[in-house]
Amino acid sequence: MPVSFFLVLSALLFSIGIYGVLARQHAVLVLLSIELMLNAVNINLVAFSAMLQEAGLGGQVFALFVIAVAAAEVGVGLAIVILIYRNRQSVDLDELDLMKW
Amino acid sequence: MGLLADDALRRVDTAVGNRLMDQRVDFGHVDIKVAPENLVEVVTALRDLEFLSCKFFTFLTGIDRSEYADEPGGLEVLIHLYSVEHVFHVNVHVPVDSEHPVCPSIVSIFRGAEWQERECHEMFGVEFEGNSNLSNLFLPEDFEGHPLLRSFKLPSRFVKAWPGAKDPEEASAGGR
Amino acid sequence: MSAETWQQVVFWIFALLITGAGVLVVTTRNVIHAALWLVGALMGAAAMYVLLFAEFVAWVQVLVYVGAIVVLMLFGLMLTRAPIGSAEFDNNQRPLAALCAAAVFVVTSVILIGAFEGQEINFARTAGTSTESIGTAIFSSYVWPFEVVSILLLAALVGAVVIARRD
Amino acid sequence: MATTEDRVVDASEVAAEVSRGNLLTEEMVLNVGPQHPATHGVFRLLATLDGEVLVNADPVIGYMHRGYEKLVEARDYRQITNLVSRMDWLSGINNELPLALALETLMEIEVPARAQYMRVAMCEMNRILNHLMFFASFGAELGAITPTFYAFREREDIQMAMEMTTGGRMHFGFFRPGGLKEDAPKGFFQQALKGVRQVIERLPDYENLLIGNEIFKQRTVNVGILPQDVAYSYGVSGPIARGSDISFDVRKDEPYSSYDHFDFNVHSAPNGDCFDRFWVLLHEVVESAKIVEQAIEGMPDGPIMGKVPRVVQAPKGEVYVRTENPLGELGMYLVSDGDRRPYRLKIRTPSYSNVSALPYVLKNTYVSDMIAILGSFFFVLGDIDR
Amino acid sequence: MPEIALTTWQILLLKVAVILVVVPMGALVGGYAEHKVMAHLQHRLGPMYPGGFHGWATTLADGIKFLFKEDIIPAAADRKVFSLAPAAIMVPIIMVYLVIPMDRTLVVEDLDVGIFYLLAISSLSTIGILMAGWSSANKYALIGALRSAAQLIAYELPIVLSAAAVAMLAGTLSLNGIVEAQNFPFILWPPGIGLALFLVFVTGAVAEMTRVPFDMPVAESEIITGPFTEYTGMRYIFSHMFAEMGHMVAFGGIATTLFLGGYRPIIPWEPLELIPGVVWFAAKTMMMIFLFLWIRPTFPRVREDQLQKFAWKFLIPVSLALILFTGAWVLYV
Repeated sequence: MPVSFFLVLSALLFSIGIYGVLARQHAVLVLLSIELMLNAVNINLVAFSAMLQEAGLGGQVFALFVIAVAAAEVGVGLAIVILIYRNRQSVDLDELDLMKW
Repeated sequence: MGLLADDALRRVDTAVGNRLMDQRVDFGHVDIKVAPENLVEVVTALRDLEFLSCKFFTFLTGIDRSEYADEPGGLEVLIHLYSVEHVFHVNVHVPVDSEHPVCPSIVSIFRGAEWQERECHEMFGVEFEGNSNLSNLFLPEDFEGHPLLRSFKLPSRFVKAWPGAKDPEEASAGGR
Repeated sequence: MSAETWQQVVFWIFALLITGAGVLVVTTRNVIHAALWLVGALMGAAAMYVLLFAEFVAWVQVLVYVGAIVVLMLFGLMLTRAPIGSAEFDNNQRPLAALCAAAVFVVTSVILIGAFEGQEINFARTAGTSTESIGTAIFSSYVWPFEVVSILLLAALVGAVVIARRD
Repeated sequence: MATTEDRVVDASEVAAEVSRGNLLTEEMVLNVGPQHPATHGVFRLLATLDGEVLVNADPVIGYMHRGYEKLVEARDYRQITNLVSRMDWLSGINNELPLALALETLMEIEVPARAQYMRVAMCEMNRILNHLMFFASFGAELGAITPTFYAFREREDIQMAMEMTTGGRMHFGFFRPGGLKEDAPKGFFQQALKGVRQVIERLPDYENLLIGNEIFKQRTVNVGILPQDVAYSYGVSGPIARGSDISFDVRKDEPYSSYDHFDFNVHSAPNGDCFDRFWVLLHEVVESAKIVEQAIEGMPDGPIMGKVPRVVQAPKGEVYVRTENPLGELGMYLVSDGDRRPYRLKIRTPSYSNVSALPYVLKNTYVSDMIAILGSFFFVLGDIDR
Repeated sequence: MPEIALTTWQILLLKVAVILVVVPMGALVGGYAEHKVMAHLQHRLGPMYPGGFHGWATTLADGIKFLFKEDIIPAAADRKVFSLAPAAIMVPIIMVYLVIPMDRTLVVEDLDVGIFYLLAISSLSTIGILMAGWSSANKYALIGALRSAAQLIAYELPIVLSAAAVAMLAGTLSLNGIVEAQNFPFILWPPGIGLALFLVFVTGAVAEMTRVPFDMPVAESEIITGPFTEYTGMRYIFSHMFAEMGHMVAFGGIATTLFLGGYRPIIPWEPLELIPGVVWFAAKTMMMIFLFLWIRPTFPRVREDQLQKFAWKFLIPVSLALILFTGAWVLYV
């Protein structure tokens, strides 16, 4: 199976993520879009890992690392969102133009 | 066993005797009559004075004596206090105006009075000055009238006599 | 049908699932629905990993991503009671964003297809990678990144607690 | 594991923060009831929540208001006996006692000793029934289902004895001014003794089942504290007051119906939390069982009815009579103008006063504690609403 | 006996069919056992009439009753999510059964990463519960869903950690491998550590199943079965009753596999090997189910904060320490 199938799928998912990040106002929705992009990367990594089996399992290992980083990102991101919501009663990113509150 | 009622009455007399309209012993309980304006002072003394310490707030209610046989009276608020320490009872009768019944609230003295005053308000129409929340407790919000006043007749009494008042045969013969 | 064809069929099914769910994540008008569609996209990705013989990665994806991250997201959404319902969550730069995304997609696809033309994933060669070999890889060649990621996670944990604490 | 003390501080601190406006969190109003398993009837609690903390609790009652105080003004005394037993449906026979006592006081009737002893025995059996019921429901509210079934098994024998005598299981209608409706039937004493002895024998096990349980302690100790002075000012009585270190029991303080002939203890507990209330409740069961044993063993012979005129007609006068209902002080203020009907009958029910203290206790507690507190406040809806 | 040649696909289908029979049967038996075991623990009889012998058909009758109940979707509910939630709860539970080895060969798929698969899949039903709670548009349901999510996240960790320790002892993630590694069941050997791991696992499992004493998310007397308050009829059966029973049987099977030696005899003794593995497995699973059922009438329910504290401040540190001990055992013993 051509590897480019997976690569194009991954590129598509990544672009969807970009659209989401740019077009959404809700902070959590932006976080969700970032998750999509991270997943696109993962699909890429795993596909390359499958393609280059002789080169070891680096792709899969890095996919695992990406998942770990995503977990960290969501943890902190969500904490920030909750804090902002608590202080501003809003999670609208376009309204968050103050650098302090 | 606690104080004898006469002894209790003496104690009440020494404490607040000059504020009372009437005082006596009735079935072993101290009965005192207080004008509304003196109520808060008397009740506070009853609760706080060491030799009385009527700390237990039993109940607050109203009595409408307008149809009392032979000697009809007016509306009164009745507060019952009990001294757990000295084991005696005090009935505080507070006569209020029947047309515009107003009585000072004792919520600041006994927290439990809040609900009881609400109940008394909806049942007798007594206004308690100082109780900010006198909404209906038992009755629906749109209920009209004050059911425990003697002037409030149970409508069903007129429409249909209580079934037990007659023999069963008679009652069933009367239709529904 | 040959195994190859079956794999193709499976690929297309899940590719459609991932793309569809992904599109819905960024267009739906309900945040909870978006999070649930993300579950669909992530499960599709997990299926892709299984197809690519990365079973361990697939189940980690399910355990961590779906089981923990999305649950956390949903939890946070329901807890804050921020606007969830059908409000308008998009800003006014949708056409621009679409254009941008399309440009990225076209450019990357062209480059990728050009660069990896003719490269095949040979499923026949792959007998599946054992979990053991992944473990060996992590704790030998990649032990430094592993430690760094561990510290990152710890830092994130502490950071999240500090940020969300009420004081 | 953290102690329960720092948890209590925690909740009030959070609530204080909220009231200072430092935290902009949304408050949610939760309607507990009118139909909710923890309210044992149609009782509504408007709970304002901040997260899991109850900022404010507003009980809404009156769904079962039947206007007894008005109804009795239009009924004669023999009808009222059956009416009042429906107030607190878990302790019907206890409700009939103050009415009988009030009439006996006004009419100056002497009640024969056998009737008095029978009254005590039946009231205490009814108290056991009532307390076991709350033992069952409190367990069930905390998620322990087994006490329910054990309690009902114990109730059954006593319930049978009551049924043998009165013919009813809930609404007995058995006490008359001046005495009783009937004498005890054959086998009643054996059945009653069997029931109470079983209770005495098995109660330690049940105590271990709940009171000895670590989780139960965590759920109840230091939860829902009702301080002594607050209990006084709300007029809280019965096991709840005794749980708040008020050693106040009408049976001891002003013995009626020959309660002074019996040897029993009044238990009270110092802390005023859910655990103490429950502890008092359970220990009262044993005391009541002992009273029943004493009453039945020392049952005098003789008539069961005093000299009562054919028409029950109270002379003019006012009297306040109170008895120790299972849930607290049940009092009746009877104003008579010499008619066959009461001129005014104020019924002071224990649950009403007890429940009025709920908003105080519920303030700044956790939602789950709310259930424990509601369960430990042992109220019967009919008794609140009358 | 003529040789029957089956293709891989046919065998797979057959196994799936077996699973599809086993899961509902397990749930039914679990439901019936819950009726009777609890009844007898509480000095009562339990259902006695339907079906004749000790009311065996009660559970069936119950199911049929629910089948005929009206399917109500609240007006304010999110219809799609509301109707999908029972499936989202049920499917992971059924999928768990795919890897539990009931005998050496009686397993649908002996995955290389069996334990991992189990843990990953069983965490999925949380999403279903959140969906149910949120879409019901009911405050009680939402509170229940939130409690449930918080609880499942907290108690997943002890389960994962104790399962990881088992994997360390066995040296494999495959469930068949784990069973084969247990000449003595892990609960007995390594002494102490195995038992402690087992207790941690069972505690976590009871919490995951949201049963007493960890049934805060569905507490009847507080939030009235929480996320499932608004469900009726078959949806209720699938989202709550069936799921609970299915979960219980599944966790019984998992605990059997991980700690009690699965389909192997309790001690490696020749005569015991004659008894078929399925029998061993079933007997041990029944024992586990009985244990789960026994816990329920014994305890009151803990409070939400106590529950979280118990997980984070006690269970997780303990299981981390146990991992350490297990590592030491594997390395040095």
